[in-house]
Amino acid sequence: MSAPATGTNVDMQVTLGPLKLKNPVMTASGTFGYGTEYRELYDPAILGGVFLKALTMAPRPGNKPWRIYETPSGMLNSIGLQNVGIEEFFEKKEPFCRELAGKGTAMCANLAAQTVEEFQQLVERLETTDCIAAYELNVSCPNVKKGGCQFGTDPTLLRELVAAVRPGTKRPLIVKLAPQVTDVAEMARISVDAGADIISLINTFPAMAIDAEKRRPILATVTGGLSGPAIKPIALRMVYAVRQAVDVPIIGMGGIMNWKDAAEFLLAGASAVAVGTANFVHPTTPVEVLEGLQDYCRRHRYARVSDLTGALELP
Amino acid sequence: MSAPATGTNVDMQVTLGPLKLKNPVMTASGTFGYGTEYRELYDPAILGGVFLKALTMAPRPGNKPWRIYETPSGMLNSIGLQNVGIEEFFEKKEPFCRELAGKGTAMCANLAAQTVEEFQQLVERLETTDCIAAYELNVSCPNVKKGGCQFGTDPTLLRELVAAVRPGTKRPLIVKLAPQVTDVAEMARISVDAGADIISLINTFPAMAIDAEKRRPILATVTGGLSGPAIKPIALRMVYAVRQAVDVPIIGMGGIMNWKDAAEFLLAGASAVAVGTANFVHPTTPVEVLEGLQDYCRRHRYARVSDLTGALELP
Amino acid sequence: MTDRATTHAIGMEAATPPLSNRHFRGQVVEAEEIAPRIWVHGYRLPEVARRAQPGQFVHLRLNDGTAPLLRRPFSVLDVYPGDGVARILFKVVGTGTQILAGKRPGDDIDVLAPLGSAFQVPENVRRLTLAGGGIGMVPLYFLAKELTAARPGIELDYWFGARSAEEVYLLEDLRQWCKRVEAVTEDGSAGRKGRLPDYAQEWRGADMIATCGPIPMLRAIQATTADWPVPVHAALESFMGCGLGACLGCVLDTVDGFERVCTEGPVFDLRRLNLEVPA
Amino acid sequence: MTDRATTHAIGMEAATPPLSNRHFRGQVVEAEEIAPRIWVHGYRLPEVARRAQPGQFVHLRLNDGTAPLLRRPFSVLDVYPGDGVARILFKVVGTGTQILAGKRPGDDIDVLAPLGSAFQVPENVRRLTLAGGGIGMVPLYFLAKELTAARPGIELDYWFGARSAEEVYLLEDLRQWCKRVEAVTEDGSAGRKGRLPDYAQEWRGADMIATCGPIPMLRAIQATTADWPVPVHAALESFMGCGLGACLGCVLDTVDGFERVCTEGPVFDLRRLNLEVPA
Ligand SMILES: Cc1cc2nc3c(=O)[nH]c(=O)nc-3n(C[C@H](O)[C@H](O)[C@H](O)COP(=O)(O)OP(=O)(O)OC[C@H]3O[C@@H](n4cnc5c(N)ncnc54)[C@H](O)[C@@H]3O)c2cc1C
Ligand SMILES: Cc1cc2nc3c(=O)[nH]c(=O)nc-3n(C[C@H](O)[C@H](O)[C@H](O)COP(=O)(O)OP(=O)(O)OC[C@H]3O[C@@H](n4cnc5c(N)ncnc54)[C@H](O)[C@@H]3O)c2cc1C
Ligand SMILES: Cc1cc2nc3c(=O)[nH]c(=O)nc-3n(C[C@H](O)[C@H](O)[C@H](O)COP(=O)(O)O)c2cc1C
Ligand SMILES: Cc1cc2nc3c(=O)[nH]c(=O)nc-3n(C[C@H](O)[C@H](O)[C@H](O)COP(=O)(O)O)c2cc1C
Ligand code: FES
Ligand code: FES
Repeated sequence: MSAPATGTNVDMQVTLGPLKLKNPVMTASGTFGYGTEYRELYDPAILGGVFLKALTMAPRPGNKPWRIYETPSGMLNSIGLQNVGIEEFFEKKEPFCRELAGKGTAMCANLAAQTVEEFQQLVERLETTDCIAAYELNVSCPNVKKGGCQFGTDPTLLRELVAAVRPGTKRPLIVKLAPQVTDVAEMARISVDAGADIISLINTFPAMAIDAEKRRPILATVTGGLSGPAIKPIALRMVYAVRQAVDVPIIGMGGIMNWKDAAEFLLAGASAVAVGTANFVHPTTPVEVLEGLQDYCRRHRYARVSDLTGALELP
Repeated sequence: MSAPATGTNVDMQVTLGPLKLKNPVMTASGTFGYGTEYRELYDPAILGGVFLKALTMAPRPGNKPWRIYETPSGMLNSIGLQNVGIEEFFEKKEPFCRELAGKGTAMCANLAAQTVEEFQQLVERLETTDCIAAYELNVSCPNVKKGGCQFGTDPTLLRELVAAVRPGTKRPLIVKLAPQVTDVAEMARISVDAGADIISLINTFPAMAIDAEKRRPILATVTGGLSGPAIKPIALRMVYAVRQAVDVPIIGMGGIMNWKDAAEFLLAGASAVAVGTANFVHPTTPVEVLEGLQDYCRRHRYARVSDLTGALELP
Repeated sequence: MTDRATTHAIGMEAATPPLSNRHFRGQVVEAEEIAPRIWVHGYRLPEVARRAQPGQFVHLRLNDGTAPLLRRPFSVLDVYPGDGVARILFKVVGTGTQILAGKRPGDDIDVLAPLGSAFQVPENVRRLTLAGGGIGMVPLYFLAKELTAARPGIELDYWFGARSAEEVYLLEDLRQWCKRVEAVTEDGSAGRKGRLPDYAQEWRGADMIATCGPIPMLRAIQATTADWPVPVHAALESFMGCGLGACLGCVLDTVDGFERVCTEGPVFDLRRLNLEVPA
Repeated sequence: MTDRATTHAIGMEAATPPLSNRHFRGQVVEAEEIAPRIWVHGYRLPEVARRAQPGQFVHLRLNDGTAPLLRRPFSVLDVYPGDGVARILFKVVGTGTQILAGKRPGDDIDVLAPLGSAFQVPENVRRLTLAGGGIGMVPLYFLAKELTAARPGIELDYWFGARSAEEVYLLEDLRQWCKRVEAVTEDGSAGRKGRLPDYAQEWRGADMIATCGPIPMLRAIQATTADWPVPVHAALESFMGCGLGACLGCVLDTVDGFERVCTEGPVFDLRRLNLEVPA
């Protein structure tokens, strides 16, 4: 067992199958850039892990504006997987990833693609750097016409994809589930059967905003993905449902704004959490979540934060 | 064409296939009791329609407390279809329904059952009163172990149910869709193919809340249904998706708090709207929605509120 | 009962016309932090001041936004019908009560009231024990004040349970109305040490018990008084939606099945309640 | 530029230590409604007062709750480095700005700042036209003030577009700094009648145009000035998420693809922008 986190007697390390994190607090893909944007606010190396912004083989310009909008306790986004493409990632972003990886933060690549082959190519290319700790298959982005969403909602396609990507790497394979399915537990089961090591959830919900006065959709793409505290109760239920269905570890996310929300996800069955939208609202949220979880463990006399996972007592 | 609503030159009447409403503002099932509870606050006869609290053949005690909880911009409920049962409905509640029906408010029965036969029995019994304007099949209640939810998430069961209930009545048949499905448009199509006249949506989302300090779920049933403004962007998207998929009229709901929200649902494709959770927050919301929609039509020079339906301009 | 013209000066302005028989827009006329995180608010609400009875509650909207979303219920602390003022006392425990604590005299307030059932004290009751835990003191304060005015000669014993001395307040008022006022604190920093139910045997002589407080406390009192030959009534709490009886969200379990705290309650015959769930 | 010790008296207290290089907790030291629904706020934020440049913005958290959820961006109106105060001017248009307008001197404020790009005025510019529509005046006010101090002899023309006279403000300040100050109102109730771009031909003599305002206005100015041989720079708006360049939510379309208003902007070379979408 590793040394407990500095200045505390709580062991914050968590082991998600093949993925070890120095603590259970991560940042969600697309909400933290490549880690560089928040450097001026705090040192991202304190994080257990970072999910990088989705990568595609070719650079993608993303969707037309408007791309984001606020809704009650939530936000819509329709970024459209804008990213620099895998080659420019290597040129410009990989060095900082390497730096953080060197400090023990698990840098996880979030992969988006329209075909099984492209997913395989992404993995193949990323196998050439040792700074990537795990792959997260983004099969659930609601914001591109043809961008992987069909994988997340079609059980057969999902099974094929995971099975096809699995042989290409020995690194931990994380499947990020789409929430807009009838049976999220079934999609988790399929992913695990096909070789996923870890399940992460939830991605954003397909949703929509309308400007009544202009009689027009607000987002240029008409619909977008809903994130933030509004969806937290749905996300918690899904983590809880997946926890009953599969044995692999879960990374929970959806509306986490503070340590209490994070504790709820752990109690519901997650082994780690990712902070998303909260990075925009209060950029030091991950730091405060980490501190709050330590304090929670101390107050409730948990020696290891990992003891929280699934510790919910049922009525 | 009927006379325009009092004191205005906007025609507020809407025609939903076989169901005519004097205006498009209704109250959602389970949020307005049997109409009597709000009498002291305003005259429910101003409403276009009322969805009654779910009825089952036998009385149901409902779930243990706690049954409700607040979440960010939303609420969870797990009432468990508590209701007096169909016979006591006839004894105690039917007279007031008759009174409202006599004043031109469409009283719609919300039916919940565990079997196709029980749905048929409910319709059969309710055919004996002329105060019911339409039946809404609640195939989507997330809060009972075996309570109709499987009908709302299983295409085959849904088709069988609607087809089986259809011959039992000439009254308008409304199917209320569950949001926790991969393809809500497909569920709408199935309902219409099997004989539904109208689609209503959305019901609440399966969701969960946890008391981190007590390490327990807050609701006695562990999970409940999420409603309120938090889910409005999801509901709007679903109404919009169903509108593209079927030709029958839609009754939209999910987080409507004011006339602007209501206008958004109409623009997205609904022909009428139902106010739910807002009845708890601000009980005169339906009155204000009605006035606000009239005013909106005047400002935007719509002669008929029905012209708003689907009037969204795409980019 | 004297009305307090000075404190409620703002209250003397013309009242906003009622939105309906149960729905009012009032103004804050008094807002005082009487103990750490404990506030007393007075609202200009003439109808409520006229009609509210001990045990009934007001259901307050906190803001125009969507979070917090639902109204919050608070027992009526007392009324000044002459001034047209009704008061509440609340403890800041979360977002909603924090927002409420930010309101100042002159601010508007949107209220559904008066709601729910009231304490019914049978005519033959000569000696009444009031046992309030924490902010459970509120409806009992109102009851003590009303009974003192309405039934001269009635003997009131007031037991005030709290964690520590700083959570004990308004004792001076209670002493005006009650023959005996006892504080019980968990740390012994005021009055007797312990919890209210520890002293329940001392209530034996009463013709009736009226109580209000956390469910574990009520459960203990229920157990102790189970076979006493006097009525034991309690004001209960629950998460509330509508406050009007429509949502069925606020029920508690009784011998006759689930009953709504907002409509059949908040005042119940304590013996009728099944308090096993929830805690 | 004189610092205003009296107004910013509260600002003289010790500042809260910065949370980081970009994230500060400040205090409101000034809050005045200078025109209907138009507020000027001064915040004690020594670092921001030292570093902010015209065109840059602050990204404010409005409350601790979840609705409104996101921060709101506001251009810096001016700074008083001596007092450690930075000011903004904002119009109440929705929930967020309404909450902001409720803040009072002494209240805390959580700020990411200074963010984004600033107006770059080439050294050879002798005559600069500033054209601000509505609250688009804010960054140009700062620019006029700064240039007056930093480049004695520069000639500034200020064109203030608004719907009507009551939406025209701070002209006295602008007159101190600018050779010519023109108001243009849609209803003609102050200055000339019409819209700002109607008068763009009068800006012909300038060495540079700096502008800010609604997109339709910028589009018209873009069209008129398309082939002028001088720089035309504009401060743009967009819905913002992070304000830090991470979410990619705030982009506008440019000749080089989508660029972030919070990072590459808000100040852009107007000719580089494709303003067809959105409106
Ligand atoms: C009939 C009735 C009368 C009441 N009278 C008073 C009174 O006179 N004075 C007073 O201070 N409080 C009273 N309460 C409790 C009061 O309503 C809650 O403290 C308040 O709603 C909390 O709101 P919040 O937003 O600050 O807390 P939240 O942030 O919503 O929650 C904070 C904590 O309070 C608990 N809580 C929230 N709402 C309720 C509720 N309705 N019932 C029980 N627990 C709740 C939560 O579980 C949480 O632990 C009464 C409740 C009822 C039902
Ligand atoms: C870089 C930048 C600088 C700005 N500077 C100023 C300033 O100096 N003074 C000032 O008054 N305003 C300024 N704004 C606009 C200001 O941010 C919005 O008015 C404010 O966010 C509205 O918040 P709200 O909650 O009151 O409105 P909401 O309730 O969110 O919306 C009200 C209306 O404002 C529109 N709106 C909301 N947010 C934005 C936004 N970010 N951009 C454009 N439109 C929006 C909505 O579509 C809606 O029509 C600036 C915006 C940006 C991006
Ligand atoms: C602006 C934005 C961009 C996002 N981009 C991605 C992405 O590229 N890949 C991905 O898998 N998820 C993406 N997400 C989803 C988040 O990673 C996360 O799953 C979701 O937002 C729920 O968490 P939250 O409510 O805490 O934000 C994005 C979310 C937002 C708000
Ligand atoms: C307390 C409560 C009880 C409900 N009961 C029922 C019900 O009996 N039958 C039903 O079809 N829907 C029921 N619903 C769902 C509502 O009718 C509505 O579909 C949903 O709440 C979304 O609308 P809203 O966000 O405006 O509340 C209930 C909702 C709430 C909040
Ligand atoms: S709060 Fe709705 S029934 Fe009691
Ligand atoms: S607001 Fe997030 S990138 Fe600009």
